Amino acid sequence: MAQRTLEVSHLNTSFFTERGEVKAVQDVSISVGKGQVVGIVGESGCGKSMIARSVMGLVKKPGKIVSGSITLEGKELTSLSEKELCKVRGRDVSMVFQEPMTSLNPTMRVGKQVQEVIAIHESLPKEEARRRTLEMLSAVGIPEVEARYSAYPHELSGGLRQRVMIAMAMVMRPRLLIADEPTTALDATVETQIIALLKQLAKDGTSVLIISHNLGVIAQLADYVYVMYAGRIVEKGSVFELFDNPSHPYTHGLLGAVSSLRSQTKVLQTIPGVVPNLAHLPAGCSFAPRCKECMAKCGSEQPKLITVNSEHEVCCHLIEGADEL
Amino acid sequence: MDPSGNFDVTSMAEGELGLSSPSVTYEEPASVWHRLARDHKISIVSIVVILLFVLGAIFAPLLTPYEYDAVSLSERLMPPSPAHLFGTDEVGRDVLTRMFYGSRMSLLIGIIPTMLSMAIGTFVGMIAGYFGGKVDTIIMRIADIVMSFPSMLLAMVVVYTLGGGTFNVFLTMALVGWAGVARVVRSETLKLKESEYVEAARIMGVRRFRIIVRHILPNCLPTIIVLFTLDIPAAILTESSLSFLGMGVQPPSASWGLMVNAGRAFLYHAPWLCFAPCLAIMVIVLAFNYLGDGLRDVLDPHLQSQ
Amino acid sequence: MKGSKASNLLRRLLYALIAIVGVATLVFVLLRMVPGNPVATLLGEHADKETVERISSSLGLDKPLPVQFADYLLGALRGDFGVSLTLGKPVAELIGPAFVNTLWLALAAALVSWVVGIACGLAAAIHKSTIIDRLFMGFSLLGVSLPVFMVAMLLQYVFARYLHWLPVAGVTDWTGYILPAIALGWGSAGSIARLVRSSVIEVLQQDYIDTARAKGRTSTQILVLHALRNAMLPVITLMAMQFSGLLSGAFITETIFSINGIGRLAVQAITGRDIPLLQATTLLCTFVIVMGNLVADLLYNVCDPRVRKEA
Amino acid sequence: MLVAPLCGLLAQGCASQADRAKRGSVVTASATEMSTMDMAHNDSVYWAQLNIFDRLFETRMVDGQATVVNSLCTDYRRSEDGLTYDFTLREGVLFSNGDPLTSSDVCYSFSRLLTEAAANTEIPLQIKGGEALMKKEADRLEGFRIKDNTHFSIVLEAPNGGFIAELSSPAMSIVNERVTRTAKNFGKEPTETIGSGPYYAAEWVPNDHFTLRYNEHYWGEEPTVKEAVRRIIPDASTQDLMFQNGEMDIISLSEIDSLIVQRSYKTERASQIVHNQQIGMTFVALNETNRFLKDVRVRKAICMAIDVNDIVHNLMCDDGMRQNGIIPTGIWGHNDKLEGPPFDPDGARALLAEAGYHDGDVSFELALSSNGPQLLYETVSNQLSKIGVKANIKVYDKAAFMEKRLAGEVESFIGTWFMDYNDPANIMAVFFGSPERSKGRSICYPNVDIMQRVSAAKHIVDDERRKKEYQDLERKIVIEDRAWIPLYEGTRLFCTGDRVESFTPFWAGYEDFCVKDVVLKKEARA
Repeated sequence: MAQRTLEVSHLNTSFFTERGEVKAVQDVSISVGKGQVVGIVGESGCGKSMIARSVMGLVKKPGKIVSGSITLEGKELTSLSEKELCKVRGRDVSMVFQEPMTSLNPTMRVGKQVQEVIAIHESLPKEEARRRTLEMLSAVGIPEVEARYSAYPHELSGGLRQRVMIAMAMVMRPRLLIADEPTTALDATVETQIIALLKQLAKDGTSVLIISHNLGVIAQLADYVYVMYAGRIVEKGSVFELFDNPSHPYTHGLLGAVSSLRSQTKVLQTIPGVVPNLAHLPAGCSFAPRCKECMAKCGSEQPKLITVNSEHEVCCHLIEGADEL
Repeated sequence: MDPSGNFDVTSMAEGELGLSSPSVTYEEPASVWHRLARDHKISIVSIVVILLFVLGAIFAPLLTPYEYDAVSLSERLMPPSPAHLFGTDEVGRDVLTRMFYGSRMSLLIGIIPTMLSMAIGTFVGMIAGYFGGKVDTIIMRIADIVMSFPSMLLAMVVVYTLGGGTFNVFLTMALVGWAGVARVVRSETLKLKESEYVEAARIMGVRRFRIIVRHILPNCLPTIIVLFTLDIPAAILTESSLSFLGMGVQPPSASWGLMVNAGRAFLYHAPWLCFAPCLAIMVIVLAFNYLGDGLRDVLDPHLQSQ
Repeated sequence: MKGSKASNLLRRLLYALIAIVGVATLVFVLLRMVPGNPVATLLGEHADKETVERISSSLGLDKPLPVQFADYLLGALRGDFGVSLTLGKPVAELIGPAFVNTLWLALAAALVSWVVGIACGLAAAIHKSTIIDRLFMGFSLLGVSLPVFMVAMLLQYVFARYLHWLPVAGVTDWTGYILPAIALGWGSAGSIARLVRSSVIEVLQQDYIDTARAKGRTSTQILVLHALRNAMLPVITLMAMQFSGLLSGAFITETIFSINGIGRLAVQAITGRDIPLLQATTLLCTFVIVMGNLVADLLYNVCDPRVRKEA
Repeated sequence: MLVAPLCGLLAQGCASQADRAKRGSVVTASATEMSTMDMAHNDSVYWAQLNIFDRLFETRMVDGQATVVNSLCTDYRRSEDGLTYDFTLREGVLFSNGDPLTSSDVCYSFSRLLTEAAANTEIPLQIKGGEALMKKEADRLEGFRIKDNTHFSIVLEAPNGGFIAELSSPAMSIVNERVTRTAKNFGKEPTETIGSGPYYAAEWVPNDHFTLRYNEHYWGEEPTVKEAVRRIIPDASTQDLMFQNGEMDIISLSEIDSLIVQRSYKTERASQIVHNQQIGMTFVALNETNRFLKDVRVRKAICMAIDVNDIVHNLMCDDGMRQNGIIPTGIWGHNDKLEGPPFDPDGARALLAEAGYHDGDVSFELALSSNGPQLLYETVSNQLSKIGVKANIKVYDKAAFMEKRLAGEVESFIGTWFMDYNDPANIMAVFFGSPERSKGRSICYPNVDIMQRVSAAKHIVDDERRKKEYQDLERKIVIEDRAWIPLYEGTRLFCTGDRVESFTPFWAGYEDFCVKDVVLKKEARA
């Protein structure tokens, strides 16, 4: 296999609170190839964003990467010092956040905020940096860049702001772009535009890790999908395989919760119950309490990842059981 | 600086541990007390301290064998001893005894004028916010006038107009304090007025008075409670400053501010006179401030920085 | 846009004017409600009733109240506040130098409170929930909990009485401003520290701080380049308002340290029932506060682009 | 915390405060600023009058007895009928601006008090034609006759045995006629306020400090102090600290608690303490229009319930002297044979019972002016409570208190009267000279006959007869009518700093003193 852009293996990230350890990410392995778009999907609070933060080295204070490795083009990131990480962030790997409204500094002109990235990683003359900034801004489809350059964030629409965020992330041409719910806060038409822009970036050779709770977005963008539940990967597979042949009851549920044009049923299915408290996970499968097909074994034993086919793996006793039969 | 009214009312929201995605949601919403006990242990300590002071004030006569006004010239300025734990003052009265009695006055001064100004401020603020228009303009201009008058100076002028004495000090401090409350309550009311449920109540024909009392007031309560807790120490400090300038409570009533004022002439030669009341002021003000901070975090009212 | 901005400014100015005139009226009415003729105090033990009445009428204190009020307002417009009853000089001559003294004191105190307040607040915010945070915040809460006179007396005893480093009271050279500035600045340092801390902590939780980290900024750079400016917005407002507070609220500090400033003049005017002087000092203090609020508003507008454009 | 190192630096930079004192200069402080240097408009702060101006006579303390001595006047003669006085002025006296002193300056100074018609009109009003001048019916003082530059005579309306003593009152200071006539701001502008005293006003920053400098033209002996700065420090404890810190050379200890003075000053600086009897009387005034206080038995009971010895011994640490009459010790005419009632609470209770009052029946207001002696009030109120008399302390603002007192409406108060000149009239006539005066002091003494006699006593020219009459009246008022409850005469303590060799306070024990009576140590002189 050619060298992967991002290789996360057996990552464990936890929060250490007064009331004990909260395992936000458990034994997660992810791999993103060059130019590949990989999606992570799951309900909010399942630990998706923590993976992104772990990769960026941006896990906040009581949180910590406990074990596992993260390599970017073969370079181990978890062992880097904060200073070395700073050099990686923004240059080799960058990130687009969910909220374009609040992710830009309100008291700084947007052009400056983009240009800042260049200033951090390269010593370019100001004029040159400005020129590149303007180029990048128009590359992400912002009209009248000269005027926009000196605008403040609050003067821009949500879509434009997200474009600015993307420009900021892409201005150093990083190997990997992480997009954490990049379209959640946007309305549908803008969402389509942003998705198109991300697709274009991937086509141009940037690897993209996209995180969303929105299966629609994932289906449009991703080549390969990981499904996460309560800090674990419960199912993974290529986008077609997964959507056509979901094996995990949770993935079933997720798909059922999406109204699809293809769907024949009129009634939307929902997953009963809520994401469990990560501080007090059940002993067995964490989805067991909500699972319609729960068995005795599920409550006591943690299922292992089982290969369904070359493009599809799942983590469920049901599948195991099928094998045994 | 002028100690009164300078407590920044900025939200000290700390954000729960910064857990952005693995949120610890879907728990039973804990009661205010539970959350105080959990996240602000010092608030609980503060409550205990305040209660102790209140008990001391109520049961003052039982706690000490001395009269608070028993002059004994032969026992002037005696240093602390087993008979007089905090020594005696400049006319031979037991300092500890006067501390107990003084806490009555100081606590009353903290609470009564603050309650008055809260009541006036809330009423006026809700009226201004709810009715808007000319009523609002007039009320807020009056509040402006009161607020542009340096509070200490206004208090001094009013005390001098009305004359010293406990009742007048109460009145003065209420007159000085209402404007700030009115402003906050007004802006809160403005926000609530636009909310869906008030809109709904209005459409259903609920009378305005009822809307104010049943819908707006309860939602202003967290804000009012926090303001109240933070205004009490401010009032105690204002009284002590007034007393320091000789314009507060008048003798032979005892208040901590008055005791400090009398004792400051002896700070160097008989420090026990100042020490006890100063400590008391400091402790009670700290306790109320900590409690206020805790309540603010827990109740999370919408207080702006101004 | 420009028109609305100008009219907004005009409206604020009008409100400020209303507040000033309102205070002037309030003071006038309050002072006329007081029993007792100020002249009696002035003339002291030896004066009899007739003398008191004769002097009162020569000072115009027996004119009808509306006439006195008109005289006072017209005089104030011309900068003529009458003659001080207790100090015997035209009030304007007394207030000028006093205001200069107060201004110096306020500047020194502001310096103390800004430096100490911002430093403590920042340190506490950066080391949030550590012992440093608790220490500094306890310290600043003490700042807002200690009556100013306690701090002042403590400073006098330690630095003047025991160590003999600084004069106890009075200003003969700049060293005379050090202790009063600390005493006066202490309280507002506390509230500034608290606001800086909460503001910085809040800003550090904002998404754009994550963005900046994702760009590769180091923590220090983020603090200086992104967090501070945003965190200082509410602080600047507070500082502007507190400065006007320092300028008009140094009653106790000026009295204890015997600084001939506006605050002490006001206290003396009240105790001496010096109506002309009291009217002038209250008017001046009010003016300062109103202007302080105005400046705070304007500063906020200048510093925050969001407000700047909306106005 | 940031401050400590800064101060450390400072400490190296500046030496001890005492070492910075200027040679030949003394610094003193007071809580009260003068409103003016003009004697026609001020009578509470005498700092300017005592140092910038001279009078025809001065009162000095000689062997504990106030004595009138010559000053600008070197000789005088009184006519047989006691109406006409002939004066001779000292030769060669110059004002601080170099103008010579003449009889005309004296005439102008006295007339001016009347034409200004504000404070201190009482003494010149006795001069013939004084009333007319004050009412502007005449344009000159008829009774003042100038003979030549150094000789003049004064004719009184009625004889007054204490007239010469009265002329030594600070109010009767002599001003420079030429400068004062044309002055726009006499009394307020230092350059326009010219006297012949040992000092002239060099600088006045109201509310901050007032500087006196030596007058090179002064006729008397040259003092060692060439400059005196009087700073305004409102707070007594601040003054205490400043003195201890070497920032002041002379401090009046009267505002500092006597026990503190005893424990610190009297033990640590015993040799630097200067005692000075305050020639004045502290008394309790009871308003006889009050329904309880009009009964002489109640007044006597009150008198017996106040333990003056306890107050003098414990509250004042013996810096005072019990008084039993009206005319204080040290004043001509003082009667040391008067005896007060003994301290006898039981007897007082019995008296009250006899008057038909029981515990708590008698209740009145004890009015305290906002700057009054609070401890004394609390003590007296507490002592009275022990015989079941409720004297409720009510604090009034100074002006409100004054107005109420002048209207005769204060129920009771404790006051202190300081003497301006050495004659019983200065206290007897003030309180008991007429029904109006007595009412103005809120005593409301009803005995008109006695008051007429007090008023007339002043005109008895024969000193012995006058003294006897005053003492007679004093006995009637104090012992028989109990209309005046004497407490004590205080002692004012000053403490002098290390630079002062000796210091003599003003005879009457004012806080203000004559700077020329301060002698600096050799090393501190200019």
